[in-house]
This record gives sequence, C-alpha cells and structure tokens, in this order.
Amino acid sequence: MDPVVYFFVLGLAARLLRSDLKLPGVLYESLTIYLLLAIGIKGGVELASHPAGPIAVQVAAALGMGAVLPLIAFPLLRYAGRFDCYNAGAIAAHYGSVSVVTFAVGLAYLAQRNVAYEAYMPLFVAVLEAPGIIVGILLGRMADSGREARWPLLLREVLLGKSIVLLLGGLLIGWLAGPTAIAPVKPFFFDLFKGALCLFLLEMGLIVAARAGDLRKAGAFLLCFGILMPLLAGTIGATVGWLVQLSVGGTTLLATLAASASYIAAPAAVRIALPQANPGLSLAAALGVTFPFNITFGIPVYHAIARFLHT
Amino acid sequence: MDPVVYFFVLGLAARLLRSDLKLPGVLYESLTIYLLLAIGIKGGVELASHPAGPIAVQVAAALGMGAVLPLIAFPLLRYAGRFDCYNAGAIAAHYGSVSVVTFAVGLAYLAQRNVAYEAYMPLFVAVLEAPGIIVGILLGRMADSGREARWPLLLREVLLGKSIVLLLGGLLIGWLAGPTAIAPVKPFFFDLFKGALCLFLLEMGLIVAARAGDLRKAGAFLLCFGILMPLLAGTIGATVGWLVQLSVGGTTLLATLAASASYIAAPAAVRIALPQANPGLSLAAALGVTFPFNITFGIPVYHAIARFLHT
Amino acid sequence: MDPVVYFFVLGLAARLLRSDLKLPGVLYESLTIYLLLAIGIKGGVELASHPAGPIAVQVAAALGMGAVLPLIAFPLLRYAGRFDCYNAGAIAAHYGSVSVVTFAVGLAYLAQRNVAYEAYMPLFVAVLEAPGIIVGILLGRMADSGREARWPLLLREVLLGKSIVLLLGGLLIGWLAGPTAIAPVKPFFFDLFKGALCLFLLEMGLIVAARAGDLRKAGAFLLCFGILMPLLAGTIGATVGWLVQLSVGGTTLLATLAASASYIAAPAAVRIALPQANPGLSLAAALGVTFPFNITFGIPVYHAIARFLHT
Amino acid sequence: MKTHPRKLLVVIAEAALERQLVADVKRLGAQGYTVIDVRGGGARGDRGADWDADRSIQMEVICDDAVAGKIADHIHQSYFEDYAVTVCITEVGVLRPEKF
Amino acid sequence: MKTHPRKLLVVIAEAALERQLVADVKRLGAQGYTVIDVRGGGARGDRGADWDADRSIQMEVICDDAVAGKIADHIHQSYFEDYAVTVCITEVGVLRPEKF
Amino acid sequence: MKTHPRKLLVVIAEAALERQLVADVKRLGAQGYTVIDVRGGGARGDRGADWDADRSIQMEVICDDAVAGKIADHIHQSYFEDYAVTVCITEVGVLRPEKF
Ligand SMILES: Nc1ncnc2c1ncn2[C@@H]1O[C@H](COP(=O)(O)O)[C@@H](O)[C@H]1O
Ligand SMILES: Nc1ncnc2c1ncn2[C@@H]1O[C@H](COP(=O)(O)O)[C@@H](O)[C@H]1O
Ligand SMILES: Nc1ncnc2c1ncn2[C@@H]1O[C@H](COP(=O)(O)O)[C@@H](O)[C@H]1O
Ligand code: NA
Ligand code: NA
Ligand code: NA
Repeated sequence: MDPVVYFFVLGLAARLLRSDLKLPGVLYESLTIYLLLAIGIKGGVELASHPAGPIAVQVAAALGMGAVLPLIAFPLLRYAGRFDCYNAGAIAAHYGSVSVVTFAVGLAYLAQRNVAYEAYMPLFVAVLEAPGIIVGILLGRMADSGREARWPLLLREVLLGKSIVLLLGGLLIGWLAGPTAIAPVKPFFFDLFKGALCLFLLEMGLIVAARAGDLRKAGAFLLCFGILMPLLAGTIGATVGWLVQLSVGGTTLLATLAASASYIAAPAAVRIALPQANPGLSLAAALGVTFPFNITFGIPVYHAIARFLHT
Repeated sequence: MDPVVYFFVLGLAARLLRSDLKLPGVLYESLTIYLLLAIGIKGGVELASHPAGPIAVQVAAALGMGAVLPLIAFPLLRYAGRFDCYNAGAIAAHYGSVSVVTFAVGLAYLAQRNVAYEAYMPLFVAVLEAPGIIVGILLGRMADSGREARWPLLLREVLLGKSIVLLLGGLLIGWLAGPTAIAPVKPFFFDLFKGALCLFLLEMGLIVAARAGDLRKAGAFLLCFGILMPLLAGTIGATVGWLVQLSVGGTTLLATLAASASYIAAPAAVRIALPQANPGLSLAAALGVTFPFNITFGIPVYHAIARFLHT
Repeated sequence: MDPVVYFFVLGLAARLLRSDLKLPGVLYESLTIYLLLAIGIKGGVELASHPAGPIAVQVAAALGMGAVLPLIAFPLLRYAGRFDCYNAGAIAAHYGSVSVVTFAVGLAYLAQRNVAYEAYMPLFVAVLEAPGIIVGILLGRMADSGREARWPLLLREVLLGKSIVLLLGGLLIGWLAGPTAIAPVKPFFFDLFKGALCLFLLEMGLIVAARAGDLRKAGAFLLCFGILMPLLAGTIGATVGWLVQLSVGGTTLLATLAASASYIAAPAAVRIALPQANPGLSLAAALGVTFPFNITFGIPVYHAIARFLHT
Repeated sequence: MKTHPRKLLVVIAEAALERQLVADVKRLGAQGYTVIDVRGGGARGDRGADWDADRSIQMEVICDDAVAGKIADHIHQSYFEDYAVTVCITEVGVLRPEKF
Repeated sequence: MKTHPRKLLVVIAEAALERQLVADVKRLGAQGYTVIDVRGGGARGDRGADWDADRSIQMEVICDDAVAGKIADHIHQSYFEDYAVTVCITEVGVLRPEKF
Repeated sequence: MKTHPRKLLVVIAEAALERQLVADVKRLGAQGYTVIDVRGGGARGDRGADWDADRSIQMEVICDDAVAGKIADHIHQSYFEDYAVTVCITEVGVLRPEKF
C-alpha cells in the first residue's frame, strides 16, 4: 500500500481513539488549493506536446460518461435504495462528479509502480467535475416543480467552483508557460506534491472518523452502494478509457475518476440546489465508504481491469 | 511574460467571473511573512561579500530618493488631481514607499533573462519602505494643525512594521550566518520562493478584482496617475541607480522599487496617521492600476531604461 | 551559534521593540504538526534497520528517567521555592516532559557539527512526553483529596495528545514504509525541515517576549530553577544515555530531552488536571528561561558532558 | 450618551447560506451586517467547522423592528425547514438612529 | 413575526475548557450551542490568542430561564475560582420556542 | 442564580483600530474586553476581510452605565467621522457585579 494511505489511517485512528489532534481548517483549505493548482499545472505542461484531435475525442467521451453515471446511480438509489427523489439525486450528483484526492492517490499509485499514463489526465478531472453534478441535480429536482430553479446561479456555482477554476487555471498556466518557464516553480508545485497529499489525507482521516456517526445512520444499503457503485463506475470508466485508446495508466486513472465520488464541489452545489436532501447521507457514502475503499482496494482493482482490457 | 504573472491574471479572472475561489486570509499573511524573510535572507547572505563603502553611498542615495518621490507626487495630486491635502498626502505616501511583491516579480524577471544584479538589492527594499511614508504623511498633515500628531507612535508603526522587521531581520540573519550555515534552509527559503510568489500573485489578482468598484469611483485622473507616476518614478530610480553605479540589473530593480507603490506598510500607517483620507483612493491607484501595470509592462520598460543608461 | 537561533532572537527583538509583527496562530499550529510528523517519520525510517533488543532497554531506561525527573524537581520547588503543592506539581510536570523544538534545535546542532547519533532518537521524544506529566500531576494532587480525579479522561488527554499521536504515528509510518517508499515525500518532510524550524523559532521568540511580564512576576527563584534544573536534568540524561550505550550524539540528544521543559503537551494537560496552579509560573520558567537557555548555552554544555562521559 | 432603540437580529446558519443571506438582508432593508465564523451544535447535529460542509456562520444585523420582522419571516419561510439555522432577536440601543 | 422570550447565556473562557463546557451545557439541558474563537483581556491578564495557552472562546447558548440558571450556577461553582471565565445573560426573543 | 444589570457595549470597527480601541476602553474604566475577527458591510462598503485593509473586528465590553457612556461618547467623537465603526449597547445580567 502506498505510504500516503497510512496518513489517512493515522487520521482515522487518532479521531476514533478520541485524540485531540485537529488540523486547522485553513490548512485544509490551503492544501486543497495547492493540490488543485499543482495537478492542473502538471497536466498543462504536458498538454502542449500532444495533438489536439485525439484529446478532443477523449474529452467528449469523458463528458458523456460524466453525464451518464448519475443516470445509472439514480434509479439504483431511488428504487433499490428507496430514497426520495431529492436524496437519490443528491447522492447521484456526488457519484457523477469526481474526487481530486482519489485521483492524486491514483497518480501516486502509478508513479510508485512506474506505470506510464497520459500526462494530461488532469484535464479529465476538470472535465468530469461538473456534468455529473448538473445531471444529478436535474434528476433530484424533477419532482420539485414548486420552487424556482435559479439555474444561472447554480451553473455559475458549479462551473466556476474553486476546483474547476484552479484545475483549468493551472492547466492553462502550465500549457502557456511550458516546461522551461515552469521549471523555477517545480520545487514548490511538483516536489512537494506528495508530502502535501500526505497531510491532506491525514485530515481526510480525521474528517471521515468524525462522520462515523452518519455512517451508522446511513444504513446497510448505502454501505453496499458505496462499494458497488465505484466498482461499476470504475468498470465503465475503464471501458471508456480503453475505447478512446488511453494507455493502461490513463485507463486506470479514468476508471479511478469514474469510481470516485466528489466531496468538495458536489456538497456545496447540492446543498444550495437540493436543500431537501440530507447532506449526511451523501457524505457518509462518498467520504465514509467510497473514498477509503477507492484509495485502498479500488485503485488496484481498476488497474487490474485496465490491464485486462489492454491485453 | 513571466508565468508568475499568469497567476495574477487567473486570480483577476476568477473574481471577475464571480467564482467563489478565495484564498484564506491566513495563507496570505503567511505568504507575506515568508516572502519578506526569504528576500531578506537572500540579500543578507550576499551582503557579506561586498565592501561597505560603496553600499553606504548607494543606501544614502536611495534614502534621499525615497524622501523626494512623495514631494513630486503630492503637488501633482493636489493641484492637477484636485485632491484635498489628506488624500494627496495619503496617495503620495503609498507611491513614496515600495511594493515587495513587485520587487519579487522584478527578481523573477531578471532571473529568467539571466541578468545579473547586486545580490544585496533587498537592502534597498527595507531602506525605501519608510521614508516615503513618513514624508507623505507629513505633507498630508500640513493643513491639519488641530489634531495632536502622536509622532512617536507613528514612527514606531512605520519603522517597526512587519515588512521592515522581517526584511532587515532576514538581511541580518543571512549576513551573520553566511552561505554555509544558510545552506540547510535553502530548500525552504530559496527553492520554494517562486512557487510561493505564484500563490501570492493569485491572491493579489483576487484582491485587485474585488476592488474593481473602487477603481470606477476613483476617476480618470487617478487612472492616469497610476500609470504616469510609476513611469516618472521609474525613470528617476533608474537614473539614481545609474549614478551610484549599480549594474544594469541593479538599476532595473531600483527603478522598479521607485516605480512601485506600497500596499502593505503604507495603508496601515496612513489609516492611523491620516484618517481623513479615503483609503479606497490610494488602494485603487496602488493596487488597481500601478501594481498590474508594473508587473506586466512597467518592469520591461525600466529594464529598457536601465540598459539605455548603461550604454 | 546555529542560524535557527537567530530567528528566535529576531522574534524576541521584534516583540520587545513593540513591532506589530505577528505570526498567524494557524501557521504556528500547522508548523507544530509538520515538525512533529517530520521528526517522527525520520526516526521511523531508521528504526527498521536497528535490532529491537537494545532499543527496548534504552526505551525502558528513558521511561524511568521521565518518571524520576519530576520527583527531583518537585521537592526543590516545594521546599526551596516555597511553591504550594499545585504549582510545584505543575512546574515539575513541565520539566518532567520534553520540548520537541528544543530537540529539533539539538538535531540541527549535531547535523551542523557532523556528529552522528542514533537515527531513531525521535522515539525517545514520544516516550518521554507522557511520564513526566503524569508523575508531576500526581504529585500536585497529593494534597487535593477533595476533587475527583477523572484519571481516565486525563490519561487519554496526555497519551493521545497531538504530539504523541503525531510523533508515534510518524514513527510508525516511517517504519512501515521504509526508505524507498518514503523517498517521494522527502522534499516535503525532510528538506523543508530546517526552514520550517526557523519560522517556528521566530514565533517562539514572539511568544516568549510577549510573556516577559510573567517572567518579572515569577521571581528570582524560578529564574534560577529555570537554568539549574536543566543543567541537573541534562547531566542525568547524559549519564543515562551513556549507561545504555548511546553514541555521543545520542547521549547529547537524550540529555537535551531531559533538560528541556514541555510547553505544548504539559500546559494543556496541567490546566485541566491542576487548575489551581498558575499557568503563568510554569510557562515563565519553561518558555521564558529554560527554552532560550537550552537552545543557546544548554545544548553545547550537554554535548560537552556527553563527550566527557564517552572518553 | 443618548441611545435609540433598535433590534439586533442574530442568525446562526450553515456557511453555505452566507452569500444568499447577505443578499437577503440587503434586499429586505438592512443597511449593514456583520458575519462571524462559528462552530456549534443543535437539532441537526454537531457542526465542528472541520471542513466546508461543517462550517457555520453567525450573522448580526442591527435594524428597526419592521426590517427585523421581515428578515426573520423570510428566514423562517426559506430556510428553517431544510437548513441548520437559528435566529434570535435582542433589544439594543444605538447612537446614530439614521444608520440602522 | 411573533417572538418568545428566552435567555442568551454568553460564556467567555479559556479554550482549554471548550470540551468540558460543551459537555456541561448539553448535560444541563441546552439543546444547542455556538462557539466562537476570541481574544481579550480581564482580571487574569491579556489573552492574545497567540498560541494554545492564550486562546479563548466565547460560547453562546439560547435556552429557557431554568437551564440558563443551572448553567450559570454550574460555571460559577466549577470554573470561576481557577479559570479565566466571564458570564453574562441577555433577554432574547426566538421564533421557534420548542427549539430552546 | 442572581444577576446584576450591566451594559454590553459592542463596537464593530476596522481592524486597524484594534490597538487604539483596547487602550481606549482600558483607559475609560473597562475591566475587560473581548475581540472577535469579523467581516461585514455597511455605509462604507463591503469589508470582506480578504486582506489587511479590509479586516474588521468586533469588540465586546461588559461594564456599568457610566463607563459604557464614556466609551460610546469617546468613540463617537474620535472615530465616527473617519472610520467604518458601528456601536450598539444591550442590557445584560452578570453574576459577579464587582468584576464589571
Ligand atoms: N440553543 C442554541 N443556542 C445557541 N446556538 C444554537 C442553539 N441551537 C442551535 N444553535 C446554533 O445554530 C446552528 C444550527 O442549529 P440547528 O438547526 O438546531 O442544528 C447550530 O450548529 C448552532 O451553532
Ligand atoms: N468586562 C469584560 N467585557 C468583555 N469581556 C470580558 C470582560 N472581562 C473579561 N472578559 C473576557 O473574559 C476573559 C476572562 O476574563 P478574566 O477572568 O477577567 O481574565 C477575558 O480574557 C476576556 O476575553
Ligand atoms: N446595521 C448593521 N448591522 C450589523 N453590523 C453593521 C451594521 N452596519 C454596519 N455594521 C458593521 O460595521 C462595519 C462598519 O460599518 P459602516 O461604517 O456602516 O461601514 C461594517 O463593516 C459592518 O461589519
Ligand atoms: Na465519479
Ligand atoms: Na515607490
Ligand atoms: Na525534561
């Protein structure tokens, strides 16, 4: 297991043992900003050296996949899980979108095994963030004809949320600057990346443990959903990646993205757009089940699927 | 254009598009402290290897220049701009002092072009911070015989403000420790410098965009002043640098300092010493016009002037 | 003197001159977390390559020493210093425990002189943190039969305080991951260490100067105690280190730990467990006298003692 | 020192509502507002401010009776059902009556 | 807008007491609480929040008279002697009386 | 629980005034004060606390009527004209009357 995961476990253990360990909220915010920018810049630098044509096809496929995933999750939640429209839509929105930190753990996983991947993969993080949220919210609001929708506000909230702005901004900066001009910021944005990720995962462990109560309330269905949905989505993601001719590494990362559930952008957008949904449910599943599952067992599984497809 | 400037533009764009991207205030404060210390230490390490005599002359010249700049800005503001005494003095104080971040962008600009400069230039940042503020405040208070002056308090505020303390402290530490003893802190204070500067400029972009309203209220005169004053001051700075026999790089940096307007030390001091002045005006000019102008067009111009003078 | 100490002096001077320099509280917290984790990880990586037997003996000896130190401090404070039971116990608890930053300055001191030491020394920091606090509190409560003790709560507070969790957690992670897997986080956790320590010491200087008032109230006895107690404890620590066959470097570090007084874990635990004690007294001695003494004069003295014992 | 009676309306709410609440109180006639980052707990569980979804704010608005009533009613209708929100109102005295 | 009278109990205390105070007010019948990080000064000197030992919090509890009395009495007995603690009580109006 | 009537004076002001305000209230007879970092908006525009010049604080002082009056008057004279400052006063009850 990659050592970054140990930090997650340390955070988990500390909180469950009721230690007073706490990371300042501002540190968490700062690390988020750093990780998003760093991932973006890294991807952007590489983007320049790739032909635009094939990438455009891949991006379009990813966009489609992002819009389809909540369409799969929603009926599962609504009919198998017996959630109301609001909660089914809210959870579907979380699973339709992506988790940047899961992606970062995936990067670390591949790096440690020397598996090559398309270096512009961060582009897909940015591309996959929004569609799932928007479709999930649409599904959740179908029943809700009473309230006015305020879509312009909502779209801005989603499309200009900090994750997309920092990822796309970083991509653009990396792309415009190119490898030579980016070199002086390498020690900051590249060399520190994995250490910062460790600190971030420590905090994630603390947060997940603090929400253990939600998990208990969430019930058995959500627990299963939190494991089966990423396996299903990961398989879909791997298949899409394979179809659009990503490498094994790239396919693994696209599968990881598909399998991951958002807990930065989605909760904020859903809270405003689907206030009737209980945020505890989405977060219990996304943070409490799927995130730990993905960073421990999920990523190796997606890697195996990717290798299987490419043989 | 140096990639650090892209980060400024990213911040600008994010806020103007009304993204919810926000850097925690504490991160801004921490980056300020880091940049000031790092600049100071870097300069201090080099100071040891230079003869004190010529530097003393250069410092004296810089001090004089710092005191003269507000004397030029004040009548322009008072008579051409028709500002009252308080506001003219306040704005003159901002332009008399210096902007550390503009200086840092200047350093990055020269480094990218492999232009050598006197490595002890940070000394001038520390030296130039206070005189302009003090003279500007004096000018602003001329009309104001009613209130008691509280100069001791004010001088402490200016001379022991955090920027001077950190810059001079860093210089002293670098000088005392020397290159060998400083080596173990190099990865922290030197290698991360440019990356931290990027993050800082991102925040500057956000702040400048947030104050765009002030800019509209400030009027056309202040807009022009915000561009012409740095060009004038930059020319003066370049001339002084050339007279005291700084290299082309050093001359460029002294011009950059002269042209830059303070937005850390000056606003705090002026707010206490000239409360009647509208802080929105000074900041609109210093932050909203002069800072972006300097980091994009100004620095190359001052570099060109410096080269011209040295041929 | 190691340059890290200059930063302490800078902080001291800035506050005594009443500069407005202030490090955000969150930066202080973040640096604490970083230093603890980094020290732990570094020690853990080395732990793997050492035989467990001798280390177990050394750890047991350290544990015993940690429990004995407050038993020496308490009667001194109670009878020579005429403090009441509560304050004597509280101060004894601070001196029985250890200061991580003093340890870090010791590491820097040895590194600069190329003195080798057992790389698993951080283990002793974790081991020595708790026993002194617990014994000190026990001593302070002897007279206090009225209040119920709430020991379970207190033990959790002490044993699961953030310093022990982060140190032990870091040790465990370093040990599990081993040198190869840790390599990618080296730039973050190892290379930045000394720079982060500088920033931390700057803040320590500011804090110590802010508490200068306490020092004046604390009186002459506490001033002497703050210098003589570390010398005594340092000698004991060096002797123990020599007996359990630590190297000269290791002996110096164990002496430094014995001589150091806690100001992170102890104040928090003592405030809850011995509320009748005046926290100003313990902190005046531990922070105001012993900390500055140790990082300037103490560590070289303990090094000299260690060398003397090993010849 | 002569003071004039006004209301101080205090709203404790999820941080996600900050933008909307600021817009609401301005629209309903408040001439100013103050916001504080807080943590807390209540009917909707503990909100420890550890991360985004758990952050809360406290908004304070000094205003006259009519505006206080309008804001309280609006919050009642718009947010009480779905969000972690608490409202209380105090009598305060102010120096510059025209300001509130 | 009809409001119901309740008490707002404000406790300013050393941050070290936060955990205990939260447990106390819950045990004594408060249905919610809000905590703010503050700095300040008083009889026990200036507490500038520069570092752990100097941090203070302000806890606000809206509750009925009986609970307010119990909490105030408990704080009086448990903390006034040894800790930097300040307590005050205000009359407030609330919209949902069953909540407090 | 017997309480004694006092005033709670609340001052919301630019952060640049913190040092002066602390000195002022001490000089005018307050035996303590509490300061909170806030953001807000009013007649002088929005102050989002994004950076130094935009930061605001809220100072709370519990004191008797006379001191409250003196502080309010002083702030009125010294700061109202040039600074973003808001003041309000509430009736509160305290447990230890000698403390305020
Ligand atoms: N009785 C109370 N006193 C003070 N603050 C409260 C109270 N009840 C709730 N709050 C605050 O309001 C927020 C939302 O309350 P609730 O909707 O009851 O969960 C909580 O997180 C607390 O910060
Ligand atoms: N008169 C007062 N007004 C407002 N806050 C106070 C007052 N007295 C004390 N405090 C707050 O309560 C804390 C503890 O007070 P003390 O026990 O008097 O030192 C102080 O640090 C202040 O934050
Ligand atoms: N009506 C109000 N209610 C609450 N806070 C206010 C009000 N008016 C002003 N403030 C606060 O006081 C600060 C200064 O107010 P002003 O001088 O009106 O700009 C603002 O930034 C707000 O934080
Ligand atoms: Na997904
Ligand atoms: Na200038
Ligand atoms: Na010790």
